[in-house]
Formats: sequence, structure tokens, C-alpha cells
Amino acid sequence: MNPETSLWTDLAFWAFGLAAVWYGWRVFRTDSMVRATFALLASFLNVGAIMVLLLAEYLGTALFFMMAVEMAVMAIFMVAFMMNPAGLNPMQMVHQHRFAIVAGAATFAGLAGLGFAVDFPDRPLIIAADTIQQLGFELMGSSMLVMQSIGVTLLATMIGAVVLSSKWGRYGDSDAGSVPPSLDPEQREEDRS
Amino acid sequence: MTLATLLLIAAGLIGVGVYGALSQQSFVMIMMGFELIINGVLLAGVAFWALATAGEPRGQVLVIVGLLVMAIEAAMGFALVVNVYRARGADTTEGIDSMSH
Amino acid sequence: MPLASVYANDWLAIPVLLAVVVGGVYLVSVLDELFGEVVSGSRPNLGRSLRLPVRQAALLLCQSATRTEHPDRILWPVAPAAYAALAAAGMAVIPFAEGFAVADVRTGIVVFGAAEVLTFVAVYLHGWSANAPLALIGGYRSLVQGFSFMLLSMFVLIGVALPARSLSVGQIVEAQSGLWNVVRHPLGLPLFLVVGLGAALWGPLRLPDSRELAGGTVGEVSGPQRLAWEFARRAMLVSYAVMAASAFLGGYLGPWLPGPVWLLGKSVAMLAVFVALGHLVGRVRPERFMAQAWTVLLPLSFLDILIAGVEALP
Amino acid sequence: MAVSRLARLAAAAPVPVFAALGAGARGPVEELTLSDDVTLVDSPRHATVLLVVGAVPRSLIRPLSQVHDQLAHPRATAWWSSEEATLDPLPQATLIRAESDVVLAVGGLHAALLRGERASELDVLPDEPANPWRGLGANGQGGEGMMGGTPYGRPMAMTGEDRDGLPLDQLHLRLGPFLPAFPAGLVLDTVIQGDVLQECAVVGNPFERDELLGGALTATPPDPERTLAAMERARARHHLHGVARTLRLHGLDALARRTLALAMAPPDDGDRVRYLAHRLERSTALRWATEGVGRIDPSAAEAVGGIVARAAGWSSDARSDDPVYAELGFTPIFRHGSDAQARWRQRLAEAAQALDLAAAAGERRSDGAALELPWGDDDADRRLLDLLPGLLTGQELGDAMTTLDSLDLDLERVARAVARTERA
Repeated sequence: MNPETSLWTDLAFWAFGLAAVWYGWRVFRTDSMVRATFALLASFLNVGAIMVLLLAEYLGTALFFMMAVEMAVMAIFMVAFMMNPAGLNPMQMVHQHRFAIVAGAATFAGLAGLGFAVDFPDRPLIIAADTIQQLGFELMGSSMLVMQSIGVTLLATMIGAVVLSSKWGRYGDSDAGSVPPSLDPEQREEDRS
Repeated sequence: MTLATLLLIAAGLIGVGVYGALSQQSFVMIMMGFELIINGVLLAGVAFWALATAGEPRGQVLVIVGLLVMAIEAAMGFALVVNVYRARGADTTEGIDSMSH
Repeated sequence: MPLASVYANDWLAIPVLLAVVVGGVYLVSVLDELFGEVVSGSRPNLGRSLRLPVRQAALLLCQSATRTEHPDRILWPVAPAAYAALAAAGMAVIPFAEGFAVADVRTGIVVFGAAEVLTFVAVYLHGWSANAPLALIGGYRSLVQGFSFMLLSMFVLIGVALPARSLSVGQIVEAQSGLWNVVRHPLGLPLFLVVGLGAALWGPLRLPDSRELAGGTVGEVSGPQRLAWEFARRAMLVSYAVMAASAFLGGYLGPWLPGPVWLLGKSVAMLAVFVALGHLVGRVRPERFMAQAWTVLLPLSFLDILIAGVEALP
Repeated sequence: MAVSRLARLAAAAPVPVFAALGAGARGPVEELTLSDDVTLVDSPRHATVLLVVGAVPRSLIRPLSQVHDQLAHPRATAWWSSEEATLDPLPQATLIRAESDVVLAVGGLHAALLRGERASELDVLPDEPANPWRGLGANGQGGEGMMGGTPYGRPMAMTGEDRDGLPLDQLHLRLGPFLPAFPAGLVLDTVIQGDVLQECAVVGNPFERDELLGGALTATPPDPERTLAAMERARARHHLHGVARTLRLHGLDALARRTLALAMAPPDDGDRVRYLAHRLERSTALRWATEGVGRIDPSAAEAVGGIVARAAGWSSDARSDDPVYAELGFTPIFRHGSDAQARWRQRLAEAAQALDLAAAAGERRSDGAALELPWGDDDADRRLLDLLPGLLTGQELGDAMTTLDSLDLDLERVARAVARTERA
């Protein structure tokens, strides 16, 4: 427990935290794809705000930045694939609903219980520290390998995503393969040409 | 704002995310569930970093790796959705009935 | 918690910020009118241009709000407010004089970048929540054009952060005491101005609100809400002008005159450039512009960051 | 009395006018942009005065009423017409005669509205949803299922083939008849996927076989003498109007006003127009926006005739055969490209040429009966209208608007051509 924690920070934390969970819940409770997407964005923005309260400002703001872009992309995908952008028709597309509720509740109870039960070390942040500079030196210093791996991984992801989503693949049009290849070799040759 | 309360919020996010990922049929909605789970993990990561490790720089690096996981999940998720949609015209899990192309 | 100890902010800067926003918005409107008269070949009428924005604002305040069938009642009015708030948030990290800022935070340019990206979300929601087809198309345009250049601004801003060895705008300004960034790496400023035009839906990049969509995202809006939207667009332009002046033109630094005067002069110059571009460059064709944004502007921003990096080597 | 001060300020603002165009209304309305006291707005939601201009077919009264009801309060309607219009369909409208000062009249309406001397107009149509909300869901919104169909009269998006092979959502959209960038009366039924027009069909021509309400305006009374100089100046004016319209569509309002000012007071020779052309041709954004857009196959363009043909590399011009024009050394200007860019450049070049001819012509008259009209011949618009769906299909919405703008289409001329063939 940080002795300097003020009442205002506590209030802000509870407001952001409850809002984050509430908007996360709304994602699955609305008929409109766009509302679902931006409810998720709101959840992320609230978590980002808590990170700023915890003095991880770089991570918090980076989360704002990253999630705004990602949710904008997601909104386009949602509307393009789900066809129900304005929520004109009621939507409830779920399976194994009861099991999912139980699993979600159990996960919450287990993790929350863990948070209260385990006696984690109480070593709060040294406030004078320049956490952003530390992060920079760490990334470009002893954790350089992590940063390099991140770079290579992201490059591989970009290439993979383009390959997967492009229309023309190595084996011709990606949407032409819906028919399983024939067992008859001659027929197979014909299909290929 | 103690570590326990922070973890409570994180657990809430993860719980909602697990519910969503398990219950939804649409691929994109399932991805939203995953994103919420990672959201909770990121919050827990920052909470531990700030309150249990005295601001150990490697903690922030771990959170950045979490962000990376989320970015990859989104990019690959969308790519797979497009791919499956092209091949099968399916945008829900129920729309796929076999693994072969 | 220790927020106050880290974010040395000046409460007095908040009214100054609000004054800058309101004054800047008024100035943009006046400049726009004056420049339009010059370009159209009629004699500029200063008195009329000074009165016009006030009258038009009054008219919008007297108009009633209209409604469409089943709009999103919350998001529709929130979108312009969010847009204006993001403009103000972007400006909050910029110091108006040495040590005088609302919040010259350590992550200044990241905050600015986040505000910029959220802008596109606000514009999209404004178009989407009207529940009207042309407005929705405008919203989609905003996202798609946003994707093509939102990367630029981050690279360009990292370029100015390199010589300062800090993400704080105050440090970035201080690092230009010897040489302005616009001289150090001249590619940055024009690229940043392109992003500014896009974020403020101004001139050549006014695609989401364009005429062929009958106003696009703002086409279904009237009265006070439209006033808020037009205010927010101009506020965003002001925010980019002040940021451009701070990040590339040395901000409040300058001889003889006090700092704020220098910042004011440089910002007004940037605003004049924005306004002139709005009148002289026609609306771009999305297809061509996006191709150019990805194949020319983005590599140029890489080049800019490369130049900045080499130049910043000790 | 803060409110009244606000209202007084508002009354002094330029009047935001939404112009609903009827036949023969475009030119006069465009000239309103030169006035300081009137702003032409893009959406009825932005206007206080709905200005109905010229002759409106009776079948367009219902869409006109819908536009009327979209105006925000306070609002007023004015009908700017050359003859006594029957105002039954819009009983609250004020009639403005063609010869009176429309800016003054509209300004008067606006000021009276804001000072509270005139009551804001009521809705013409009942304010109820086009289809009742009586379905399922929290808002009674609609039917069942995720997509497609028309639950309770509201068409839902449905998947359809796209040019990149990913079948995503399509939106059915009817554009017109009062869209500001459209020619008067044009209605297009479109299927839009994202920004792309997948399908496009022209929905009739309201000017055919339909009673016209109100009378068409003409910008200037036709010159009874019909000297060659006057005709050429009218041609230059027509083309400059077209270029100004293009500039306005591309967001260059100030340059459009500059061009219009040239059209209103035609200079003595073509030099100023040529200078303007030179400046505009250097604009990269304008080149991007129009180059390769709306390309018409040259053989189809030849069949259309007029500017469209001459911008596609044909030198067909009825003036070539006229002895008086031959005496003035007239040779048709033509260029290749057959796209929107070629057409606006052709318009500027021909406007400059027309002004040169007007300067050289003196008091000459032409006795040639069938001279080249600014829009080609009488049937050119009909042939263009037939080409339109094919031209627009597959284009992005912005490009489609650019194409439409470059054609200078007029449905009333089409209707006249149809009527002529029927008589013959």
C-alpha cells in the first residue's frame, strides 16, 4: 500500500476500473457490432487510464494509441462480416452459453481470490524514478534480445497475415479450393489446370 | 488502489473475456473475448510492476510483450477470418465443419 | 498517488489553453474568409470577415437540432465533444512558455499521437451514429484515410524526439535552442502538415465531410451540434498548428520578444499555411491519395526518421 | 435581452440556402455563390431557407416535401420562378419572381424568421417512420436473423460479390433528385459496397410527360439580335459555369467564385481564361481527382458529340462548316483523353476560344441555321443519359460524382429531345 495514495486517486481508480469491466461486459450484450467494438475500446481506454495512475504512462498511452487503431480496424471488420452494423435485428449468437457463464464466473472468482489470498510482496514503485527512461534503457540495453524478437515476430506476423488474407495464394485463388482434391489423379490434374 | 483491488478488476476483465471467448459464435466476437483476457493480463502485469517489484524495468518489458501478443492475435485473427470467409463463406464457428481445405 | 509530483502542471495554463483554442478557432475562421476573398478575386473586407464567424455561430445557436430516424442518442452528440476534447488534450502537452503548460508530461508526443488516432474514431462515430447512408460512408472514409497516414505523424514526431532525447514537448522545444528541427530534418514539417489536414478534415483531405456526400458526417447535423463540430475541426487545426510550431519551429524560443509571442507568431503562420492549402489544393481523390500515402509519404517519413537519427548521433 | 441580441446577430449572418433545382435553374443558382449575403449549403439540415428554383415536375413534389421537412427550425421556403407558380404543394412558400432581387428576398425571409416576425414553417408530411417499428427486440426494431431481407420495410445489408473477391455487405441507396451535385431531377438507384457503386440505374426522367410547376429561369434574356459575338459570349459563360461547378465539387469554392466572376462579366478576349486554365492545369490535386476518371470509349464519345467528342480526340464541330466562322479563322479545339480532366480542360479552352471569337466577330451574324450549341446538339444529353449507368457502375462514389459533373447533363434537355422525336 502506497502511503501517498490520495482519496482522488482511489476514486479515479474505482471509476476507471468499474467502467473497464462494465464496458467489457457490454461488448457481449449489445445488438450492434459497432457498439460492441467501441465498448471494447472504452474498456481498454479505462485500463490505460489506470496504467497512467500507476505511473506506467508510456504503456498506458501506448495502449490508447494501439487500441484506437485496432478497434477502428475491428469496426470495419465487424460491419463487413456481421452485417448488423446498426443493430437493426436483435442478435444473440451464442453456444454453450451456460458453460461459458460458469467458466467466466469461476475464472473471475479464482483469480480474484488469488489476489486476496496470496501475500504478494509490497514493494511499491520508487516515485522519483524516471520509469520511461528506465524502460528505454532496458529495451535498448539488457533486454535488447526481447526487442529484436518482437521486431522479427511482428515482421513474420505481417507477412503471414498478408499471405493468409490475400486472394491469390501459392496454389492459385484462395477461394477456389473449396472442393476437396479428387482421388482420381487425372481428375486432379484437370482440377489444377 | 491496492494490489488486491487492481487484481480484482483484472480478474473481472479476464472473467468477462473467458465468458465471451467461450460463448460467442462469431469469429470476430471470439477475438474480442481474447482481447479482454489480454486486457486483464496487461492490467495485472502493470499492477505487479508498480506495487510488488518496486518498478523493476523488466516488468514493463513483460507488459510490452503482452501488447505484442495482442497485436499478433489481432493481425492473425483477422487474416484467418478473411481466409476462412473466402474459402467457406463462413464467419461463425458453426460454419466450419471440417479442417480440410 | 504521486501524480502531482510527476506532472508539474500549471493550473493557470488551463484558462490560457481554453483562450488559445477559442481564439484560434476564431482566427481560423477569419483567415479562411479573408483568404477565400483574396483567391476569389474580390477585395478582402476585414470588417466583414471579423464579424462573419460570430454571426454564423449565432445563427447555428438559434437553429433547432434536427433528428434522424433512430440515431444513436448518446454517441451522436458525444462525437463532436470528444473531437474538441481531443484537440484540447493534444494541445495540453505543449508548453506556451518555458515551464508553462497544462501538462508537459514525459510522454508528450505519445499523448498527442493517441489523441490524433482517437480523432478518427470520433469522426467515424459521428458519421455512424447519425443512422444515415451518406454520413456512414463519410465515417468509413475517415477511418480508411486515417489508416493511410496516421503512421506518418508518429514517425515524424519520433524524429523530433530523437535530438531531444525525450518524449516531452518541453524538452523537444528546449533541444531546438541551437537549431530548429525544420532545418535539421526538413521532411518532417510538410509530412506533419498533411496529417494535420487529415485530422481536422480540412481542405484537400476533407473527404469524410465532402460536398459530393452532401456534407458527409456533418450532413445530418444542424444547430448547436453542427456548431460544435465545426468548432472542433478548427480546434484540431489549431492544435496541429501549435504542435508544428513547437516541434519544428522552436516553439516559444526566439530572441528579443517574450516566448509566448514567438509561439503565437509561429502558430499563426502555420494556421495561414493550413488555410491557404485549403483554398488552393482541391479535394484529393481517395484512391490516388492513398496509393501515394503508402508508397511515397510513408517511405519519406522513414527517410525523415533516418536523417533525424543520424543527425542525433553524438 | 441576450436572446434577442443573439437573434439579431444571427439575422445578420449570410443566409444558408439549400437550393432544390428544377428545370433551367442551375446557372442562376450558381451565380448566388458570388453574393456575400447568401451561402449555398450542401445539406438541407444546414439551411434556413429552402429555395425551390425553376420548373419542378409534379412527381418531385413528394421528395421536395421530404427535403423541406429536413430543414431545421426556423425555416422558410421560397419558390424562385419566372411565372406565377401554383403553390398548392408547398402552401407555406413565398413566391419570388425571376426579375426581382432573389438575394434581397431570401435575406428578408431569413431576417424575419430570426427576429420572430415570421413563424417557422411546419412539416408538410406527417412525422412518422416510413415503416412502423413493430418488430422484436428492445426497440421493436425488426425481424429475425442477422442479415439480408427487409424486416418491416427496412432493407438490410446483404453480402454480394466485390471487386477484390471478398463478398461483403451491400447497401441499397437511392440518390437524388435534389442532391446538390446532381443535375436537376436525376434519381439513381444504386447498390453501394463501401465506397464503390456496384450497380447503378437511372430512375426515369421526371421532366418527361409530367406537369411542370413554376417556370424555368434563364440567366440572361436571349439576345434578340443573335449576333455572333453575343452567342460566343453565351457559350463562354456556359463553359465557365461548368468549370466553376467542377471546382466547387472539388472543394475549391474561392476559385469557383473567381471563375464565375469571369463568366458573369466576360472579358474582352480569352487571355484571362487561358491564364486561369494554366493555373488550374498545374494543380496536382485536381489532376489526381479527374485524370482517368469517367473515361468514355472514343467511339461512344464521337456518337455523343459536343465537348465530350472533342475531349476524346474528334474535331467534330458544327461551326467548322459555317462560312462566317471560317472567315474568322475558326478551327475546332480538340484533345485526347476522354476523361473528366480532358473535359474540364476542353471547357476552359473553348471558353477562351469563344471569347477570342467574340472579340474578332464585331457585328457579324451567322446565318447558319444549326450552329454548335454549348452542349453539342439537341440530342447529345439523351445519348449521354443512355451511357450514364455503364459509366458510373464500378466507380467509387466520389469518382462517379466527378464523372457526372464532367458531362454537364440536363434532364430537361433530354425530355425536350424525347418530345421532339415523338412529334416527328
